[in-house]
Amino acid sequence: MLSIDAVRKEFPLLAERTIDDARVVYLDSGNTSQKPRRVIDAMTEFMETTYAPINRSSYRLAGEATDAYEGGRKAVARLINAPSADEVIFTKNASEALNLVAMAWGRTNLSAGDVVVLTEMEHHANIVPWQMLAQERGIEIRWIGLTDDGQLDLSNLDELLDGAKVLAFTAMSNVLGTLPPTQLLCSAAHAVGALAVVDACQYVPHNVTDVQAWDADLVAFSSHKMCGPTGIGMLWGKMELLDAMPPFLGGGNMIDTVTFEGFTTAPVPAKFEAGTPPIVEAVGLTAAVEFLEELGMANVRQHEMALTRYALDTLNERFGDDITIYGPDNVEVRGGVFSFAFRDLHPHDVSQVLDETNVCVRAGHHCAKPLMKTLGVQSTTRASVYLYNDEADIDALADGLEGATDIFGL
Amino acid sequence: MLSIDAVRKEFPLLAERTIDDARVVYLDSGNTSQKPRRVIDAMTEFMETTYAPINRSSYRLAGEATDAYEGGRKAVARLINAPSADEVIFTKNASEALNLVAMAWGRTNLSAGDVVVLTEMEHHANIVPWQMLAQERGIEIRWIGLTDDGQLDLSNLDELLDGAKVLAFTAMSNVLGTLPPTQLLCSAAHAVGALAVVDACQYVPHNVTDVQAWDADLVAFSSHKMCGPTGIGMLWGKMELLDAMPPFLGGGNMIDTVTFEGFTTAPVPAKFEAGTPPIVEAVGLTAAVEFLEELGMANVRQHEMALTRYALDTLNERFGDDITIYGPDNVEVRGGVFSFAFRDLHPHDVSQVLDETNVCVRAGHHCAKPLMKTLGVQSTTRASVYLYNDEADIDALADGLEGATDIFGL
Amino acid sequence: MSGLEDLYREIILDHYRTPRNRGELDTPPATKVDGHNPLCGDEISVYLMVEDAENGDDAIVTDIKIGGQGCSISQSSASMMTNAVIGKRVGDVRAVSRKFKSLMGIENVDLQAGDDEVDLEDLEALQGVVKFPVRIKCAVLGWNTLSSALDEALDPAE
Amino acid sequence: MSGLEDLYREIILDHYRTPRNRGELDTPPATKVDGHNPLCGDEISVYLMVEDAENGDDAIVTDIKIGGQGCSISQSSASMMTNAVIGKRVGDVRAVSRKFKSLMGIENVDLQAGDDEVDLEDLEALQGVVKFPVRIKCAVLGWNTLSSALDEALDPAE
Ligand SMILES: Cc1ncc(COP(=O)(O)O)c(C=O)c1O
Ligand SMILES: Cc1ncc(COP(=O)(O)O)c(C=O)c1O
Repeated sequence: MLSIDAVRKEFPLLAERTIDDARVVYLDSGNTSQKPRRVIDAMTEFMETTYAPINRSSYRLAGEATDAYEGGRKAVARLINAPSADEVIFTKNASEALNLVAMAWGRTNLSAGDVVVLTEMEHHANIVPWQMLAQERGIEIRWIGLTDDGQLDLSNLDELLDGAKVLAFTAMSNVLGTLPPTQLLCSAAHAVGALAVVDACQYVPHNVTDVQAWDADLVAFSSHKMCGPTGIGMLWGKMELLDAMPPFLGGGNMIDTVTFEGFTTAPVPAKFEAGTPPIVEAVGLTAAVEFLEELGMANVRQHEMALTRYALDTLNERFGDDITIYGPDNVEVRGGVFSFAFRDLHPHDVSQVLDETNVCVRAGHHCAKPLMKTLGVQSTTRASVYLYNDEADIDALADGLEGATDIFGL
Repeated sequence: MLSIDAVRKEFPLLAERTIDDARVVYLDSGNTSQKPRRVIDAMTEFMETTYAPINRSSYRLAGEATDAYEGGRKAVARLINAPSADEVIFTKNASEALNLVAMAWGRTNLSAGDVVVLTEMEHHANIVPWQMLAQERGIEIRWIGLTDDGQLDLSNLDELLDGAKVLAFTAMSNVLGTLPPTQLLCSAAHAVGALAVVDACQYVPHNVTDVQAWDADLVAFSSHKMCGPTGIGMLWGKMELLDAMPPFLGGGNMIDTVTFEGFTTAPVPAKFEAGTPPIVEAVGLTAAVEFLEELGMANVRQHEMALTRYALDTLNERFGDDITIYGPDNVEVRGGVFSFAFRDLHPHDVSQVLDETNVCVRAGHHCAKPLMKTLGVQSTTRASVYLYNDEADIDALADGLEGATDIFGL
Repeated sequence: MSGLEDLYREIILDHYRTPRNRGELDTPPATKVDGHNPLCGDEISVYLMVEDAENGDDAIVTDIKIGGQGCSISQSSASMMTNAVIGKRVGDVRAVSRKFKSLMGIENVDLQAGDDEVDLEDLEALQGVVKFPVRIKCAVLGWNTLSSALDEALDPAE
Repeated sequence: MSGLEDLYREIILDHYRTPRNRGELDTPPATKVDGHNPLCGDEISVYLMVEDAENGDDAIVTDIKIGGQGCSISQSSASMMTNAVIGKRVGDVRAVSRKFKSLMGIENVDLQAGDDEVDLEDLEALQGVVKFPVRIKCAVLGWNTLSSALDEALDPAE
């Protein structure tokens, strides 16, 4: 198990920052995570001692920098059990990775009438790129619906997948916490010859990830949600797919040669990394992966399962009918993301009142407006936990909620 | 004038890093620049005390982070004299900015047979996106050639621009150092109703930039070349143009609303910033801009002009016919980038020998292969200076070259 | 709890609990425009009646009603807005709007001569919002929607 | 200057100054493949004669010539390569190639049983290159081009 006191000491903002003389109770990690000391230090030290261009210059300093950057690829490959580090492409965030898939793979392989299947609990990042493609070339989008407890309704999966070319789905909902059966969905997609695209933004930071066990085709995720820096995201893909895809952005580094007449592309991963990449960020990400590996992702998951159980029980016991928590109750099929409605209060006001005791949660549609429609709400309040949260944080959330009605007197 | 001793002390890598017990003579800033202490510190401090999501959550910490991120936009707008900070879009690098232009503006406004005019000294980042568009929809690319001394040959400009829809050009060549007449080119473009797109990657870090005086339409540049962090680039554009352009990448933050049926877009700049942006990077960039403002860009340019004169004279005097330096000799129309051929030595070998005395230069085609063709070479050795370089660095370069033939005995 | 009290002044909570001019108007003759906050999904509908629209800035806002849902800030701001504009000249409504947006710290507001003297009355109570960038969008949601409604009412052809 | 001496061993400079097997072969019967290094623009042409191509791994490399330009590392590596492959079985050439690439620290080289015993001879001198990631690409340029040439020579239909 994790020792949260020890873990939290590694996060300067959580250990030292105060607002109104009190510590910050950070419950917004589904949005973005805090950064441990060693990630900050790795970036600092790299900029102080080793910063140089990568892949372009041949002096020793540039060699050191190139090795450090490529080290990030290896670390990420290890974390998700990718067969080869060359299959890891660095993007600016997960959204770029998903756009890359929709644009580079989609433009090549999809035409009018082709079917892409999504789920009703996708993040906008896994919806809008496909809708842009739909605008451009008239593909059809079908949606996997939800059961009452916020799981995917797979009863008509065969029907939805019939004739589909792509199944793109989240491995964990950023609103409901739901963990869909990733392996099953990948194999269902393959059974009809469809591509299996996984949005693993919320999954990789919190679980043991094995892209080979999933047998996924393309997997997108973000550094900033897994203790790493902003400015870097990842697309992992099967080499033969990446190889066959045209480039996405054009420019330096992604070319084999350029003449006045045209260009040819470099091998993967360079083919998808136009321009100067996030060099310092890859170094910070390496430190983040090493941090996660030392804690052990199985331990992280175990800790969060226990905390999720505690949170669901605490909130339901203390607030009964005054609170509606969306998503499954079974912690085996959900992660530590709690979206809820509280009395008649608007989520913005709930979040504002919680902020008064430094409890940081998100209020809004969480970039999942179609899901809000399915839930029949305009927005929710969302608390989300990570490896540095403990029961005291959940208690602080509950205490904050306790005071909320006093103010509004509704 | 700049006091280089004082300036260099602010750059930890230059002040403190040693290889073989000697300091690093960094002459590869055309590639990427070193980072001053205050940029590193700003990023560190932000991650330690203020890191949070931006634009999404309403607690105070998120408010602080949002203000810090938006502060980056204001700083950049100031630096280039943009009319409004909302016209500054953060991308991952300059390459993404140029792809955005070619794809979002180009796909909307260009069709088969339309003409895009480039120059023979463009970086691949301002060539390949247009060639991708040419592949996709058959636009025609025309090239402005060069004079013998590496300036743009504008003798047939009218002819080249005849019927053109876009003129996209670099404000400073990353190979020759040439500074084309930006204002003249923008007005020539506008005279035929063409869009004026400026690749200002090499210009903004080294000169006083005034996008309004240029009357440019869209201008791309990169943080990492101007003392700022990697992972963030900029596109500035006239608001009415940006307003009329469709989005580029889809996802969170760039939407107004999303339904199962489709989406509408947020106002500029959010429209072009899908997903979690480079938050920490924007904070570092703010510090970089403040650093440049304190030094004064006019002083930076003056220092580099003097250093350029010194470099051209030193190299020519010491090596005579053994060296060929490409580009103009007049420092009024060139910056501190020196590409050269040295005796019969291959640039890789020159760079390797220089590395032995820690002189860091780049050898290769510098992401400008068409220009190499025009110059009639396969590659060059390139030394490039910045605000932290001085005459001693140039002397070190010359000393290093002195030893080069000994080894190869050619 | 000073920050919170500064934000949720009693007058704001009063407008939130008992919103003024809630409801609908028949369209036509009224103009209806929907607005929403892309960050949280809040939605608002502004129903606007303008008399003598052809008079431009001298036309009169004779009635306004608010529909939709939102948080205490967006709802109270819209409620106070209705009080501040009913019966006013369009030119004066625009001045209040500019003054209020500049109170909210919105940049690029083209303040005009005379705007200084505009009295925001109850709306002054919303100034605590400035400290919360995300909530500023809530406070101005009604006002931005009203702007569109005014444009549409004065130039229905557009 | 220890690092540099380690890189530019005398044998390397010798192959650079006096490259072996430079020139061209008639195509056909020879196979010609061009390779280049995307990072620096260096180009190389490999002309390859294989006898009894239908024998696959048992076919014999009877002649090889090198054209193009490059730095001391790419040129000397290609020159040494020609010496290492002339007269050898295709299967043995592939083994040398694997062994050399693994010496260069290239990952994903599928070393096979027996590769251990391959003697790289002069090519061992290139091991100093490993410390310079960008130069590794120079050292293997000729070898990658040779690989393509072998594939083409053995299966011209492809
Ligand atoms: C002139 C020019 N344009 C574009 C670029 C591309 O910039 P980035 O690598 O930041 O995308 C560079 C730098 O590599 C450059 O020098
Ligand atoms: C499920 C999911 N997908 C995609 C994203 C987008 O990630 P990013 O903002 O890093 O592009 C997020 C996070 O915002 C997410 O939670």
